[in-house]
Amino acid sequence: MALTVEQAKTWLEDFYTEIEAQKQYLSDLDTPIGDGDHGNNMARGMTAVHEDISDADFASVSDLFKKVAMDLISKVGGASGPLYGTAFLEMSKTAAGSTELKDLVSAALAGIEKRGKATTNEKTMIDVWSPMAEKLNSDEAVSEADIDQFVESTKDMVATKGRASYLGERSVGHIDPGAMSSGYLLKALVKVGA
Amino acid sequence: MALTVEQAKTWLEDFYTEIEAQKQYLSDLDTPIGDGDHGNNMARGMTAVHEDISDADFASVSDLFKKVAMDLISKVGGASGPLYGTAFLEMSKTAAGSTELKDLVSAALAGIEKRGKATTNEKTMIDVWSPMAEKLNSDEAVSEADIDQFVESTKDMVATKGRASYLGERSVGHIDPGAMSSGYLLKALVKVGA
Amino acid sequence: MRQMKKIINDPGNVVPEMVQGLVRSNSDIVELIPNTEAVVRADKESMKGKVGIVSGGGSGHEPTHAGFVGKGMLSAAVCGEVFTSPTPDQIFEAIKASNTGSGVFLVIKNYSGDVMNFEMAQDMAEMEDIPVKSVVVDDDIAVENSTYTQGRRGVAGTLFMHKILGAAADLGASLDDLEALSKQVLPNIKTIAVALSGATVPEVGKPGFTLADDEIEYGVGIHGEPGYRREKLQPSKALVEELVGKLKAEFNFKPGEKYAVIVNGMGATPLMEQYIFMNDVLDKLADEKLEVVFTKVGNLMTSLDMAGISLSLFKIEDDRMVDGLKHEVKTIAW
Amino acid sequence: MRQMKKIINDPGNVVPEMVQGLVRSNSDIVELIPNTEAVVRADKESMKGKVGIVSGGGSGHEPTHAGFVGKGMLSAAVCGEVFTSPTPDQIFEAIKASNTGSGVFLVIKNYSGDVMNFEMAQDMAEMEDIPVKSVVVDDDIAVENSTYTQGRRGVAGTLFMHKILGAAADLGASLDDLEALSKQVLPNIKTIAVALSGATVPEVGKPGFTLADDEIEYGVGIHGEPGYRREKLQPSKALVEELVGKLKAEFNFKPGEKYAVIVNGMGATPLMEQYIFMNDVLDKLADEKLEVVFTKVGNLMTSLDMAGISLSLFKIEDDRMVDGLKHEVKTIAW
Ligand SMILES: Nc1ncnc2c1ncn2[C@@H]1O[C@H](COP(=O)(O)OP(=O)(O)O)[C@@H](O)[C@H]1O
Ligand SMILES: Nc1ncnc2c1ncn2[C@@H]1O[C@H](COP(=O)(O)OP(=O)(O)O)[C@@H](O)[C@H]1O
Ligand SMILES: [Mg+2]
Ligand SMILES: [Mg+2]
Ligand SMILES: [Mg+2]
Ligand SMILES: [Mg+2]
Repeated sequence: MALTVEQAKTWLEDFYTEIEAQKQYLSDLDTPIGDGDHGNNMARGMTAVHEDISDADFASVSDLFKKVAMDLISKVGGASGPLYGTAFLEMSKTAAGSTELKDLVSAALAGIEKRGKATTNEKTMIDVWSPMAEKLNSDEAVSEADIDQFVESTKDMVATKGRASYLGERSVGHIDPGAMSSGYLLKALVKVGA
Repeated sequence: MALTVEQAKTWLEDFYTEIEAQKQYLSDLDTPIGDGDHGNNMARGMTAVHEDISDADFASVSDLFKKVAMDLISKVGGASGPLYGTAFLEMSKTAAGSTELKDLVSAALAGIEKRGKATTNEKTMIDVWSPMAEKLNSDEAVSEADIDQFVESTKDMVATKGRASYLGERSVGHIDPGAMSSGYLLKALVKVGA
Repeated sequence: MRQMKKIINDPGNVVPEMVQGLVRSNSDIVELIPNTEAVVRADKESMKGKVGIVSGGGSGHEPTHAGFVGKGMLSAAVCGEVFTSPTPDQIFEAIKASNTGSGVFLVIKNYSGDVMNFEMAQDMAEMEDIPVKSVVVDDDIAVENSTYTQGRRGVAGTLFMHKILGAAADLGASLDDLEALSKQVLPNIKTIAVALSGATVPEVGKPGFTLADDEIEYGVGIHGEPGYRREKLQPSKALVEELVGKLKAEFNFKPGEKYAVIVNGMGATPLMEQYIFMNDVLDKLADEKLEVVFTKVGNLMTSLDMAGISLSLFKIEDDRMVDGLKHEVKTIAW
Repeated sequence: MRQMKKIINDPGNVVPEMVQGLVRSNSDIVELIPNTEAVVRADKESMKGKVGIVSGGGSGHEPTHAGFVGKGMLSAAVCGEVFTSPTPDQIFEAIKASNTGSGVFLVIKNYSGDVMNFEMAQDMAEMEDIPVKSVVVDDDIAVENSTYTQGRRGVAGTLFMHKILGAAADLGASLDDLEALSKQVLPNIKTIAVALSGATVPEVGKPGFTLADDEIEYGVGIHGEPGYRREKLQPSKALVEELVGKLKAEFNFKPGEKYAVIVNGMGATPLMEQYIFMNDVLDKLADEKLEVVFTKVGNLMTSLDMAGISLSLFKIEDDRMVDGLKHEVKTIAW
């Protein structure tokens, strides 16, 4: 389960395609409990990633991820920019040693938690990354259905981080948009079959 | 046909009552070809007049008119304030010598023409005051119907003075609001039967 | 019908409450003239020995005019009822409060009401031996100019007149100097507007005109006076094309000429849009090979809650005008 | 659905066009930092030897933040996408442009995006040995404060922080002084808003929320974050009663205390209404026997085309704060 440069590129291109397709849906998810821009934010970032990686060669997965991190950090802004940016930055560091999925996802998770000063059950993307890391670390297979379920689990949570936290109890009943986009990212990763 | 203080008071109180009743209509007339405030402007002025004259005694028609002029000048503003104010100021001066209707109306007309730098057929209140003065000066009786017809005559005119002039040809088809309020004033005067 | 949605108390009392709020929150700059809705500079020292500059008009154009009272600009401003010229007695009080012995210059916008009320005040002042001169500003090119009409309206370009005369008075210009200067400025200021929505006068309670959701109107006045054409909403660049086109025809632009520019928000149009519009204006004037020597963007002469924008140009034929525009002032809003 | 009615060109390009318009029409005060949407003071002399003050955030709040760049206030401001925090690389450029050797202080509004992006920029600056400290402003009392949430939002009260820190930096305060000062100011600024309509983000094309023609919402944030209660439109005095009541509960007003007051228009609310509201606020604070030592009224931290108003109070425990508020500045919008 170690990722090659080719696989990593496929992963990111698939994610780009999915974001383009789901842009409106992600912003719609962000409307009742956020500020309605998550789809636009992610699309802005992944368009830059796509432009920078599709015709470029990368010596290593680490180099590729570094480029992705920089694009996301400098193009997305908002909350998701630093979070996804940090995730890829941490994955880039780890990939210099290992491209095992469990190592990469664990590094990303740690970065997101530190950057967001957040933990599980706060109705954020962490509620997707964390169970994902857990399953991989206990060497369990992760299906797309599993990931869908992680995403879905945020629906009943009360937000205590990010914009949705301003709503308190009123945030219940809505899927977290960052959890949804993280779901797309991790499902695309699973599909690559590394 | 000389006006007494009592008659003059009755005249102004009747006019006040009519303005209160027609306030909305006057502002409505001022909407398509002006700025929709003529009723409010006149009501503000005549309320002040009413408050100042109803319980007060005046030694002469001239004194009464001077008070009315001051109230209109200081309360109405806009175009109609200086015009009606000047009309009453001129009538006050004339009334020191004569309270003959024809002398009063002629004095008012001259004041309005001078203040407004306007003449007949410009779609203003002058198109009511001028034929009124003309009839009185040729010692003809003036009926309310005559005055209605003076007012009505402004409908087909192209405005060349006041706000309505900004509309040019598009001002045709609307009665001039200042002509309408002048019509009320002069009909109330005719009714007093001086 | 849409209900009026305004932060007010009594629609009949908006002007005194507004003036109170303005004076109470800017007592270092302006003070109320007793028993009026007119304000005068708090800094009396700044008026000593100088000609006073007085302006005013109907309310609803805030920060105009009271926002431009202060050292280097207006001496006093008179706030009439909403969209209604102030009365001569109030203007007269403002004249008296501004006269420190050198006389007073009146800046009047060309509306029949304003002209008549200011003229009556001028008569009153002259009866008390206060020398008064005046200029009537008519910068709005939307209306055909013709000797057969009231003439053109005074709108946001009037601020150029306030600024230039205020600076000159501050530097000691005499009443005659100011009159001569005003005549030099007058033909060189021109304005044209576009509205996206109508304004609602509080006492009326409904908009003076309405536009469809996708409709705009060119040439509207600051009291909602009708403009010259309605059409579908256009991008900023297309609005600029239209409005600069009108100004070009009036000024007869020649390469190398210098202009000062004011982009003015009508009340409900955010600053973001005003800056985008200004960006397009500057591109367009550069295309015309004109030199822009002064710029100002903001809600300066508004029309209550109207959405829209006006563009004013001032052709600079004498570089001292630029000094006047840049002369330091202490006002609420310049 | 109502079509978006804005004076723009491409909804995806509003920020760069706005920043261009702003910089081009105020080149004496600000300049663009190359390859960014951030602006820095044109007057470099005024920054020499002083700690730089950098702020920023999503766009759509104009004149915040770029309008407060200039001698005596901010050194630089970073303009993010509409309602979206700017990115660390841009913030880092602003930090570099503001650093003249004494370090840089960051004023951040408390949104998770802003906090994270500014923190990353701070990391980048520290890697290049630029000393950076920061404060996170959270003045909006509409949201319950709790350790279990993101905490309160940063809104118009942030301007008090900008002004106080800007003045202190101008007078030569060190980075540590500024940090201590910011901690003194922070607990004493509180804000609460009321909305009459929602704001429309250009790229979204429809309002973030809608209110009925006769409905208002208390406690709304500057990005249209939902407030705490909707009710029928009230007169200004009743709005003041509600909002001052909320602030009173937070500050625990005591007679004789001193306060600075900002009344802020949200973008589409005319100045006339803001002054009427301020008039009522001053009456209410006088009833509470509080002393008002500073006032400011205007569109200062807007929310695009939202209609509404916010009220910010700053409790003055040290008279030197008043000096800071009154310290002279040269900015576009203060
Ligand atoms: N402190 C945080 N920790 C982890 N995730 C967060 C945090 N704050 C926000 N998020 C995630 O970011 C998402 C919102 O991203 P986005 O809409 O792009 O940014 P913004 O909230 O600035 O508009 C949320 O749905 C949530 O998953
Ligand atoms: N120059 C003028 N000469 C004579 N009458 C005029 C002149 N200008 C305006 N009027 C009259 O004033 C009326 C408008 O009054 P009003 O609506 O109260 O003032 P404003 O136009 O300032 O709002 C017009 O209907 C017209 O009869
Ligand atoms: Mg968002
Ligand atoms: Mg009228
Ligand atoms: Mg009027
Ligand atoms: Mg956002």
